[in-house]
Amino acid sequence: MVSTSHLLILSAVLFALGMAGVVIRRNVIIVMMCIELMLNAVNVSFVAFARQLGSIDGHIIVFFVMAVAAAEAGVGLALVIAMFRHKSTVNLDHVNLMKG
Amino acid sequence: MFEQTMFYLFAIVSVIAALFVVAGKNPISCAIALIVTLGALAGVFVLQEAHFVATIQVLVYAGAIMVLFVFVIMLLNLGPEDLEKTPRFSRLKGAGGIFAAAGAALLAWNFVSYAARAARVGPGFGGLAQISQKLFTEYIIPFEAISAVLMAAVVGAVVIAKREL
Amino acid sequence: MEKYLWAIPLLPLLGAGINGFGALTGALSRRAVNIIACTVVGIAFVLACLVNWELAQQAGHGGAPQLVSTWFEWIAAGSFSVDAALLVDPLAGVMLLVVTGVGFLIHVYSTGYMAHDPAYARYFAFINLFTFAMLLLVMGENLVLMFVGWEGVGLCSYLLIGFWFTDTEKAYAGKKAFVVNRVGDFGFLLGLFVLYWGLKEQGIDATLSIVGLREIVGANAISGAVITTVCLLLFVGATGKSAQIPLYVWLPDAMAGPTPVSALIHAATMVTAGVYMISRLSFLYLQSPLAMTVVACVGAATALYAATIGLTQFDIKKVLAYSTVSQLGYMFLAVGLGAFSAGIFHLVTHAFFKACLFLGSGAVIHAMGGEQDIRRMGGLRAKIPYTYWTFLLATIAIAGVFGTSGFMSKDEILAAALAANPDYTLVPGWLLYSIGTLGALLTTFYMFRLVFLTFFGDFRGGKDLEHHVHESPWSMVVPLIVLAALSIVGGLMNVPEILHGDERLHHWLSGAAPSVARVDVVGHGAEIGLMVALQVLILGTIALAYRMYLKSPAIPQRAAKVLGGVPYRLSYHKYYVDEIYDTLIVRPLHSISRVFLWGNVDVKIVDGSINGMARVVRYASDLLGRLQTGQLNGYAFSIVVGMVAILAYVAVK
Amino acid sequence: MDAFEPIRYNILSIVTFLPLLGAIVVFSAPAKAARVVAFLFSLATFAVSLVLWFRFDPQVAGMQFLARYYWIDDFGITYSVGIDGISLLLVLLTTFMTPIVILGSFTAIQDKIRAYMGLMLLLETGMLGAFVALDIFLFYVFWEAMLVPMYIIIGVWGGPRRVYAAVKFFLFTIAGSLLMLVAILVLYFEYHDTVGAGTYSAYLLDLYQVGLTPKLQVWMFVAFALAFAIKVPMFPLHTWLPDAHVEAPTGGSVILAAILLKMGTYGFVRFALPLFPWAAVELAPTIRTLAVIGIVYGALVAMVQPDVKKLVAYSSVSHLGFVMLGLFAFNVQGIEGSVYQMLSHGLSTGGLFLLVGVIYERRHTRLISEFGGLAKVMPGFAFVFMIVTLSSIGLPGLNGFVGEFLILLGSFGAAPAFTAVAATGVILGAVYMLWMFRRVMFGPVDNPANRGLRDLTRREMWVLAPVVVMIVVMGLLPKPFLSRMEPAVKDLVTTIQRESGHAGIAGRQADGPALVAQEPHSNR
Repeated sequence: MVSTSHLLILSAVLFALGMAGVVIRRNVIIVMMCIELMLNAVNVSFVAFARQLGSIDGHIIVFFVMAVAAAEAGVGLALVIAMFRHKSTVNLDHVNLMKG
Repeated sequence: MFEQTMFYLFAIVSVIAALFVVAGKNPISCAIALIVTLGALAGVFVLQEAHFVATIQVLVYAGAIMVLFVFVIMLLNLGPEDLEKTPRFSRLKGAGGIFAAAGAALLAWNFVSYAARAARVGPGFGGLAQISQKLFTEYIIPFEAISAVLMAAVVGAVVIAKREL
Repeated sequence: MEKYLWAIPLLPLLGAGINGFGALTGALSRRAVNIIACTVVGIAFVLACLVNWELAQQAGHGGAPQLVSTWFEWIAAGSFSVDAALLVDPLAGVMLLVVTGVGFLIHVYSTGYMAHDPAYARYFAFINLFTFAMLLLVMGENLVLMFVGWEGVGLCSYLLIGFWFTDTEKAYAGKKAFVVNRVGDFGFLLGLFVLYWGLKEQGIDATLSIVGLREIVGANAISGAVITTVCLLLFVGATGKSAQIPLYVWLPDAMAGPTPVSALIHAATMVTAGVYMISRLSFLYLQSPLAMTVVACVGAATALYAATIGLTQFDIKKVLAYSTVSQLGYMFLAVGLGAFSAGIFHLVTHAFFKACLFLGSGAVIHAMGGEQDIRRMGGLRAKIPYTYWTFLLATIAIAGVFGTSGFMSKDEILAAALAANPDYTLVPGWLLYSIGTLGALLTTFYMFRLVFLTFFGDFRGGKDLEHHVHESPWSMVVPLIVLAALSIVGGLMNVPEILHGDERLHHWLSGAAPSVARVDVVGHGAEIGLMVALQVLILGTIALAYRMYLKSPAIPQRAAKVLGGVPYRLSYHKYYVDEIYDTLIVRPLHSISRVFLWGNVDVKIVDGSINGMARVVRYASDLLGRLQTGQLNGYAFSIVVGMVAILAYVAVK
Repeated sequence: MDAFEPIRYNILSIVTFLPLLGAIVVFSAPAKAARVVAFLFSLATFAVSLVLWFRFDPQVAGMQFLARYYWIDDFGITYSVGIDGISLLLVLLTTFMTPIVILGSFTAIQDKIRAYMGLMLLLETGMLGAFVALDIFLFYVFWEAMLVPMYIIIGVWGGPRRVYAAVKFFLFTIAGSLLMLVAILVLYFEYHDTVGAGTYSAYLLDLYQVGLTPKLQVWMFVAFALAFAIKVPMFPLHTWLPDAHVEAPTGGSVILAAILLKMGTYGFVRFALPLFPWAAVELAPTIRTLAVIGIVYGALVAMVQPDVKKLVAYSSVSHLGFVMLGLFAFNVQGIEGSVYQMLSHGLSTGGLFLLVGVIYERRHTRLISEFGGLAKVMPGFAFVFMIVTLSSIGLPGLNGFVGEFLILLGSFGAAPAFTAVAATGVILGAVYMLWMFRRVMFGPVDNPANRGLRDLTRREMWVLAPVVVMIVVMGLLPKPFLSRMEPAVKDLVTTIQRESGHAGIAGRQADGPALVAQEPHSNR
C-alpha cells in the first residue's frame, strides 16, 4: 500500500527541482516550465491527502489549480512574445526595466 | 505489491524527467521532458484513485498547456541556451541549487515520519459523478470565479501578444 | 489740594502731547509751540509753590506734612497690587520746586537757543515729556511708579541726547546713555524684587508703597541682610542714573545733546534722581550702615576722580560734565553720611549754579557759532558781558567762595564728613573730609581755568569768527541772570548754625528724611578754623590758575612735561575707561554672539543636526533602492531563501 | 431672558466657524472682492468676540459659555467648547490681529489673492478652535488644522527659501504633536481604566481627574511639553522660527508671531500644567534653565542679525523665554505676567513685523545696512516704529513693562538665581532693539534709494493705529485684562500647589478643580 509520506516526499522533490529551475535558468520559457512543475508537485500532495482523508475536495482543488496554471501559462507566454518582439531576446538578465 | 512497484516506477520517471526539464539545454527537450513528467504524475493520480484528475491532467495539462509551450518555442525558434555566458550565472546556480536541495531535504525529513493510515474509500471515489456533484453545489462560487479568471487570461493574452488591435 | 496734585505731572504730559502732534503734522507755529511748552511748565511751577505752601500750613499745625492722592489701581495680580498714586512731602516738595522752577527757566532759555532748529516742536515735545517723567519719579507714591518715572527719564534723555539724530555720533551717544541707564535700572529692579520677596518671607504683603514701607521698616520686621542687599541694588540703580563711578561713562558723551538739555537733564534734574531716591528711602538706608558707607565712599571717590579728569578737558561742555559727576559725588557723600538734608541742599544749589554754567556755556557756543573748544576762545569778556558776569558768579558759587550758595552747601557736607557718626559710617570721617576738600580745590582750579581760558586773554578763534561773536537774545540772558542770582543768594535757605543761621531747610526736611545725629570730634573752634583755612586755599588756587593760564601760558605745557606727561595723558583720555569698557564688555559680547552663538550653535549644531537627519534619511532610501536589481531570478532567489528559513524554523521548533 | 441667552451656548461656535464661512465665501467670490469680503468677515468675527468680552463674568472661576454636543459617542469624544479668563484673552488677541493682518496685506499680496485671504480665514478658524476646544481630540484636530494654511501661506507667498522654511516649520510642529498624540491616547485609556470606570471620555475636565503615577506623569509631561516647547519655541527647538519668519509674507509672519507662538504657551497653561502638576514642579528647574538660556541666547543672537526680520524673530525667542519663566514660577504674579506678556508680545512683535513689512514693500530688502536715516524721510513711520520698539523693550507705561515686571517679580520668588540672569535679558533687549533702531532710523540718509520713500499711507495708518492704541491702553490700564484672567490663574495655581504637594498617585479628590462653572448645556 503506498502511504501518503511517499507521495509527499515525491512532491517535495519535484517542488525543489522546480524551484531550483526557476532560480537557475535564464530562459523565460524554461522558467515557466519549472513553475508548471512546481504546480504539479502541489497537485500531487493534494491528491495524496485527498486519498488519505477520503474526501473529494482535494481533486476539486487540483482542478482549480490546473485552471489557474492554464491561465497563467497563457498570459505568461503572451508576455514572452511581447518581450521577444521588443527585446528580441528571452534571456532574463537583459530584461531589468524594473531596476530600483 | 503491484501498486508499490508501479508507484516507484512512476515516481522515478517523473523525477528524472523533472531533472531534464531543469537541466535541459534545448527548450524543446525540456518541453518533452515536462510532458513525460506530467504523464508519470497522471499515473500516480490513477494509483491514488483520482481518475478524473488523471484524465484532466493528461487532456488539459499535457495536451493543451504543453502544446501551447511547444508552439511558442517554435514561434520564437529559440536555439539552445549557452549557460556559462554570464559570469554571475555560476554563483547564482550554485547558491540556487544548494538552497533547493536544502528545501527538499527539510520537506522530506518532515514528511518521512508522516505515516498516516489511508481511509476506506467507496467504489465511485475520484470519479466524475462525485466531483461534479460537489463542484456544482459546494464549490459553485469558485467555479464561476475561475471561469472569470480564464476569460481575463484569454483577453489579456490577446491584448499583450497582438501587434496592434 | 489733593485734587490738583495730579495736575502737576499731567500738564507737561498734555504739553508733550500737543507739541508731539504739532511735530508730526507741522500744524503748530513756532510761537504756538513756544507758548504751550513754557506755560505748561510755568503752571506746574505755580502749583508746586501752592503745594509747598499747603505743606507749610500742615507743618504749622504739627504732624508730618504729607499729601497723598490715589487715582486708580494700576496693576493687580493676586496679592501684589500697584496703584497710580502721588505722594508729596517736604522732600518731594523741594524737588518739585527745583524741577519745575529750573525747568521753566530752561524752557524759556531753549526758546531762544533752539530758535532756528528745524525740529523745534519735536524738541519741546521731548522736553515736556521729560518734565512729566521727572515729576512722576519725584511724586511717585510707590517704588514701581518711581521706577516708571525712572525709565521714563532714561527714555527722554535717550531721545534728547540723540536729538540731532542725523549725526551717527550723537545717535550712538543716545543709545549708550540708554543702555548704561538700563544696566542701572536692572539693579533697581532686582532691588525691588528682593525687597518684595524679603517682606513676603516675613509674611507681609507689601505693596511697595513708600508710606507702607516706612511703617513696616519702622516696626523693624525685615532682616538686616535683606535690607543691605536691597540698598546696594538700589544704589546700583542710582549710580546708573546719577553717573557715579562704575556707570558714569554715559554722562560726558551725553553732551552731544543740545545744551539746554544738558543743563536740564544732565545737571539739574535727572542726574539727581539717585540722590533723591536714597533720601526718599532714608528710613531703609539708615537700617544698613554698610550700604551707607558704600554710598559715601563711592561718592567721595567719584568726586575726586571726576575732578582730576576735569582738569585737562578742552571741550567746554565736557569740563562741566565732569564737574557735574564730581558734584554728584559730593551729594552721594553727604547722603552716605546720613546728612540727607545737606545732600538735598547741595542738590538744590548745584541745580542753580550748574544750570547757570551750562546755559552760560550754551550762550558762549551760540555766540561762537557752535564752537565748543576753549582753546579757540578767549577774551570774550568784552564781547558777551552778561554771559561773562553770570558765568563768573556761578563759577564763584561752585568754587565755594564764602557767602555763596555753593559755600553753604559744600561746607555743610564737609562739616558732616568731619563729624561722621561712627555707627553709620564705618570709614574714618577725617579721610572723607580730606578727599572732599581736595576735590573742592580741584573744582576751583578747573572752573577758573575754564573761565580764564574762555573769557580772558586774547581771542584765539580766527578773524572772521571774531566779529561774529554777539550777545545772546534776551530770552536766553534773563534765565542766566535769574540763575546767577539764585546761585549767590540760594545759600540763605540753610545757613549752618556755626554761622548762627537757622538751618531752615534742615528742619523743613527733618520730617521726611531725618538726618543722622552728628558726632562733634573736632570741636567748634577748630571747625571755624578749618573753614577759614579752606577759604584761603580756594583763593590761593584761583590765583594759581590766574598765573598759570593768563600771566604765563607757557606754564601749563611745562607743568605737563614736568609731571612726566603720564598723569596728564591719563587724565586727558579719561583714564581710558571707555576703551576698557569697550574691549572688556562690548566687543567680546559681539564676537561671542556673532561667531559662537549664531555662527556655530545656531547654524551648525542645531540646524546642522536637523539637516543632518534629513541627509541620513535620503542616503538610506538611496541604499535600499539599489536592492531592486530588476533581475527576476534575483527576486525568486530571495523568495527561496525566505521559504527555506521558515522551513528551518519550523523544523527546529 | 435678554437677546443674548439663546446664543449663549453657541456663541463660541459662531466665533470659531464664522471665519470658515468667510473663507468659503471668499473662495467663491470674484478675485476683486476677495480682499474686502475677507476683511469684513474678520471684522464681524472681532465684533462677535467683543460680545464675549462684555458677557464674560470675571468673578466666576472655571469655563464659561460651555457647550457640549455629541461627536463620536462610542469613544466618548464630544464637541465641547468653553473659555476661561486666559483663553478669552487669547481669542480676543486672535480676532483683533486677523483683520489687521488682512488689511495689512491688501497691497503686499498681488497674486492668488482669493487663496491667500481664504487661507488666512481658515487659519483664524484653526486658531480660535484650538483656544476654545475643551475636548482633547477636538483640540488636536484644530492644532493640526492650523498648520496647513500656515504651511501654504509660507510655502506659496514666501521669500526665496520659502519651501525649505515651510517644510521645516511643518515637520518641526508635526514631530512634536505626534508625541503629544501618544500621550493623549495614554491619558485617554488611563481615564478609562481608573476614574472613568469603564467609560471613555476625551472631555478635558474629566481628564483633569486622572491621577497618574509619578513616573508616568513625568513621561506624559515630557511628551506634551516637547510638542508645546517646539511651538513656543524654546531654546534647542527654535531654529524653525527665524527661517519661517524671514521667508513668510508680512501677513503670515505677523500671525505666526502674534498668535501661533502663543499656541505653545497656551498649551502649557491648559494642558501640561493642570494635567501633570507634579511632573511640572519636578521638571521646573530644567524648563527654567532652558527658558533663561532662551532669553539670553535669543537676545545675544538677535544682536548680530543683519536681517531685521531675523532680529525680530530671535527677539520673540527671547520674549517667549520670559513667558515660560513666568509660567514655571507657579505663583499668581508669574503666571498672570506670562499671560499678559503673551498678549503684549503679540501686539508689539506683530506691530514690528507690520512695520518691517511697510519698509519691505517700499525697498524690497530687509538688510539693516540698506537703511539709515529713515526718521528724516518718514517721520510718521519713525514715530510709530519708536512706540512699538519701546513697547518691545518693555518701557514702563507701555504694555511690555507690565508683563515683564510681573514675570520677573513672580519668578524671583520661585527662583531668584534664574530671574537675576533672565533680567539681563531686559538690558540685552534694549541693546539690540535700539542698536537696530539707530541704524535703520537715525544717522544721515546716505543710501540714495532711501531718499524718495513715501511716509505711511492712509491704509497703513489704519493698520498700525489699533496696534499702537492697544499698546498704550494695555500699558496704562492693565486692570481689566488682569482681573479677567485672575480666577483662571488662581485656579491653576491652587491645582499645582495641591497636586505637587503629594505624589499625585491617589488621583484627584472628588472636588477636583472647580472648572465647570455652570451646568453645561449639552444634549448628552
